[in-house]
Amino acid sequence: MPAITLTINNELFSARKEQTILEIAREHGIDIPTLCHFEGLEAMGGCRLCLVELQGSPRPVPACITKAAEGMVITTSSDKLIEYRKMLVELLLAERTHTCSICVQNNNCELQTLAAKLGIDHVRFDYLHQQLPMDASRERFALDHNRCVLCLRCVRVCDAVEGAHTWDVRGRGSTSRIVADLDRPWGNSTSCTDCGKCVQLCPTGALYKKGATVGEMKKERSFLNRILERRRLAAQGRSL
Amino acid sequence: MNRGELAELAEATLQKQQACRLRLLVCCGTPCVAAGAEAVVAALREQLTGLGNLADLELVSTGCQGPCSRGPLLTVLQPGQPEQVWEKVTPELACTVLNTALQQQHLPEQNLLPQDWPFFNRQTRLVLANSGRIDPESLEQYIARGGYESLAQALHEMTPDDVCDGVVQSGLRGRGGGGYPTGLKWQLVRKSSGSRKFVVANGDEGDPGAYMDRSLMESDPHRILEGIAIAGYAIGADQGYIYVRGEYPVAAQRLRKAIKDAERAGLLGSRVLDSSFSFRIDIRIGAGAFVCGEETALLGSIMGRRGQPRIRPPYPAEAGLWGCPTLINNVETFGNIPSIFSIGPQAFSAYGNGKSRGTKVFALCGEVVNNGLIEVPMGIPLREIVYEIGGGLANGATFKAAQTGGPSGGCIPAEKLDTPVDYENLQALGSIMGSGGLIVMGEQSCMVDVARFFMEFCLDESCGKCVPCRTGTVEIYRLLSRICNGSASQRDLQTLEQLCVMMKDTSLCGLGAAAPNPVLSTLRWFRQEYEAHVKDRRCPAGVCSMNELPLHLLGEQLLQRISALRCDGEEY
Amino acid sequence: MSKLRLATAWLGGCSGCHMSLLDLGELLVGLADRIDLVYGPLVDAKQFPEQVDLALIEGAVANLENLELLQQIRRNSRLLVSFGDCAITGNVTSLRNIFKVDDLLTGVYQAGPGSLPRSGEDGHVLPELLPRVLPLHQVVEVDAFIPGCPPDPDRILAAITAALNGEPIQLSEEMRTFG
Amino acid sequence: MPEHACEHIPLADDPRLKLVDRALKRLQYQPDALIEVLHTAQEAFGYLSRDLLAHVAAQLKLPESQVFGVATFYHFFTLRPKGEHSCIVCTGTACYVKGAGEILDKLEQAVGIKAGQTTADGKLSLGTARCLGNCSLAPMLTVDDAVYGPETPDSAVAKLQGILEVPDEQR
Repeated sequence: MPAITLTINNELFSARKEQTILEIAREHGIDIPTLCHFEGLEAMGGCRLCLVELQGSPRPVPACITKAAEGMVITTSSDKLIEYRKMLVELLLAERTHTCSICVQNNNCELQTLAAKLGIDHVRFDYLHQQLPMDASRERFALDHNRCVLCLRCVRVCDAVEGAHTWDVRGRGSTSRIVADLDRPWGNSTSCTDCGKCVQLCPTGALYKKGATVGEMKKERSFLNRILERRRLAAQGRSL
Repeated sequence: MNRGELAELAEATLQKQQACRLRLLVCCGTPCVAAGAEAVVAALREQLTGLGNLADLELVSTGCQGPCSRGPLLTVLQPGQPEQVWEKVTPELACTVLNTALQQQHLPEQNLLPQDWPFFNRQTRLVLANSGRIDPESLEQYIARGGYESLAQALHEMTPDDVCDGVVQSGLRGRGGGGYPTGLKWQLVRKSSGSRKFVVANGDEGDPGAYMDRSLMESDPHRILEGIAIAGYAIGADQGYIYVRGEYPVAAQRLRKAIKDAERAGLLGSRVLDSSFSFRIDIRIGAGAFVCGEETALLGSIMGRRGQPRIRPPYPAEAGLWGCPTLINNVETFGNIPSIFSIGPQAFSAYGNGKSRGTKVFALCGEVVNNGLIEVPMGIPLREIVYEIGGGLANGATFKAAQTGGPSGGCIPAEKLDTPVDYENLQALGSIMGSGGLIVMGEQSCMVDVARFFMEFCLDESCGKCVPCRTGTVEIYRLLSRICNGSASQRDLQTLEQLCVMMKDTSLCGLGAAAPNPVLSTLRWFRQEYEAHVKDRRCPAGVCSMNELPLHLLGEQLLQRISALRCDGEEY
Repeated sequence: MSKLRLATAWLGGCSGCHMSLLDLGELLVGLADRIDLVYGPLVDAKQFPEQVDLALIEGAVANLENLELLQQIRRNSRLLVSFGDCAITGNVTSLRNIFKVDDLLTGVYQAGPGSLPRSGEDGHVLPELLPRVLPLHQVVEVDAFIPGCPPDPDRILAAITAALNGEPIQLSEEMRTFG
Repeated sequence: MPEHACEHIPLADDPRLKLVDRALKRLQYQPDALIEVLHTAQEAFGYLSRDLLAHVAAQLKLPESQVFGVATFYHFFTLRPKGEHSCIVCTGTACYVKGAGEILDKLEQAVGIKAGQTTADGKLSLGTARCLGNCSLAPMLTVDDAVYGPETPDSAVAKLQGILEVPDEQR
């Protein structure tokens, strides 16, 4: 694997050519916030939280999907980036009704953690308070659209890992919503295998296991480690 | 058909036309049809049938002739005489014109447009050379005007590299709005390796207030096919697609017929013009998504998926349709190609200004006297377009702003009317060239309201993939609505600006990144209007209702009401 | 040294934040030497006093009464702090925002089970509801935020201590999670 | 109109399904041809019912959710039956600047439905478009396939009343 050298935050690093900026940064303990990204799933670049400044680029670039190249000069944190990231998470908090205090995933939620980490103690935008339904028709799991951030981890893992492609997105823009099959109740889905991968990868309390009450849902992802790691390496042309 | 036969057909058709003592061209573009052009054509046809359908009298239903607000239009061509155009033609007037012309009498002057009318005189028509001059459904008439000669020239006299070089020399840049040098793009795709390559013509014209592409596809479909075929030869593709906006069924139908006719004549399909080059073109119909104007979204849509952009690189030039190198240009860009080779790249690049070469088609609309489709050399001052070609503002209104680039563009204020209209200068003003919509607004338009209008459009058209565009458009729209209804605070204005800047920098695709432009440009040039809404709760243009109170005033009002109640001795 | 004049207020919320304040327990005794509690549900004061140093406001702005009180608090207080998630985000209080006010009142007081509330002749049984429940910072300038539902006592202590020491109230990462 | 008459027939027996099946065959059951198949299906049936979408998904061997995602992404496709007649008010920039909003308000008032809705008797669907590319006619609208402009609120209402009063057989 050809090696390259690049500069991140004024420090020189060497890396493999097929690696993304995010992978290299994380390998060296440099923190870049992410939300839609999940190691081993195809990168989407939707949440924009991993934007970093790349010298010579007029706009910041997403670290999750941008492949490293020789001589790149990257800054992973600046006043501007921090402000942008804050605004992006504030937008997400305002978009749906993430009432943390009554969420099964309270204190175990990636969105909640990100907000605190980025220094958000209030949201300066209007809360949209959309009237969105919950779908508790599946025997073991439930979906609460009010807590969905449209990261599409569920869509991607269901398609690429489980092979069921139960989930997709209906509508577009601010009316986008996760749907099962032909927008039927999840309980009536014929393609869903009940594997639970979507539930475990969901960063918030949008997908959860029934029976959990406030703060009780903890996502268990270790059973996916091996397959996702294999996929991550395959994307770089390597194997376990 | 081989090259010789092509030249023969051109010559024969031309001779037939020149032998006509009278040619009547009735504009059958959509606006003229809405104004009654079909009745005009029927009346003329009836008269001609009555005369026994003489071979030296020709009636042609053409595509758009240009001054769309004055339809139906009738152009009369007589040998040795200057061409004459009548506006707002009724069947009666058309028949009078026909009869007086036949009797070689003085033609009626009623509704006759002046010979030196600036709307026509100030234009330079390369792309629109045939629009309004030929029957769009007639292959012969296109060929008679030199059609497919550029393709023949490319196939028989030039190597693919020559063709790419020619486009580079012409200085042509993408007419869809981006302005990327077309020749460079062609060379990139030519150099990319792939088992197959594709050409895609983007006819998904979605900007509100723009109809250049529709008009071109409807008025001169073969020109686009020829441009695409030349591109196919240059980059080494054997398949092209035209992605036509779903709202344009006539354009799709004309293109379909043109493809069929061209294939039958050996101008498309296998062994084009007896060369070794084979090329097919298929139509794909859009299904109503503005974002599909973005190239990666468009490719997704052609492949039957949700039209959502993906992150570039890889650019379509390396990995486009089905992972193969793909050239994507706007249909107007392809419309320029035959002209480049018929007049030569040097002559083409003689038009224009700075880094913007050639001409640009605009849909001139709004509060101008002459609405319509125009083609002007790049670099023409905006003032000339508005006041000379457009004839100034209608109803004696005062010019306030010109909007270019649709929801991705901005508003140009009166003090910048002398700006040359080209890519760089418009960008410097915070607007963009865009695909060519040019909407003139008078003082009765509120700039905040206009910004809100465009934001509502973007909110509706956002694909939803990235957070800043999906949610940012909603929040910006709410802030603008608050400003328009009188309940905004100074802090809202500040938040609006921060949000716009963030969205511009962080959105995934060009649509999201450009969506704040109408807000940012009006904030830049018309800030006092925003301030008037927020500080004085007043809409200077008198458009916004301003019927809500900001919370701090609501509170004041409430306190007054409560103290009044208490004075009355009531308990709250 | 003069004592810090502390006021608390309870707008559209459940009083849980005030309970959490009481959960400071014996620490309150220590604070009492440095603080005068001049207004709030925990003291008997009818009018919101002048010259308050620190106002901890629980709950969202849900009705005109909340709005009036909040504006008075803002005028009379040096530091105004959004105290708890309802004050900061609207939280549970704002879940009614998906309904129109009229539908909500009809649904709760007329269509639902139980007896109708006593309808006051003067029409002032309920303070007039705002069309939407709002977080405090959308109504007045807010100086600091103490997230949490309710905020843990140590968050409250950290905020009060900062104010006592004349430092800006800025909670650390682990102290500013919502929920 | 056939689409109302045939509603009780199971999809498999519906003669219009042949048109869709023919398109599927012509396009060689390529999953990439989904949008073209949906265009044909909507043309044949007037709208895309769940059963129809399920049929298309099965034939193209595509996940149902993907087909649903595509069908709802594009504004051209509709999942509900449309009215016999349709009136589309253009709300593009030129039309907006010249008063399309007032025309729409007046029409909504006159017909008693909002844009995007169909009258209870299924006679008329009222809609808006983001620019129909006839900006020189601004403000303009279409009734079925006819283009009208420039319009005023009153002239627009007159156009609809004219259409709605004439029984279908006489048109």
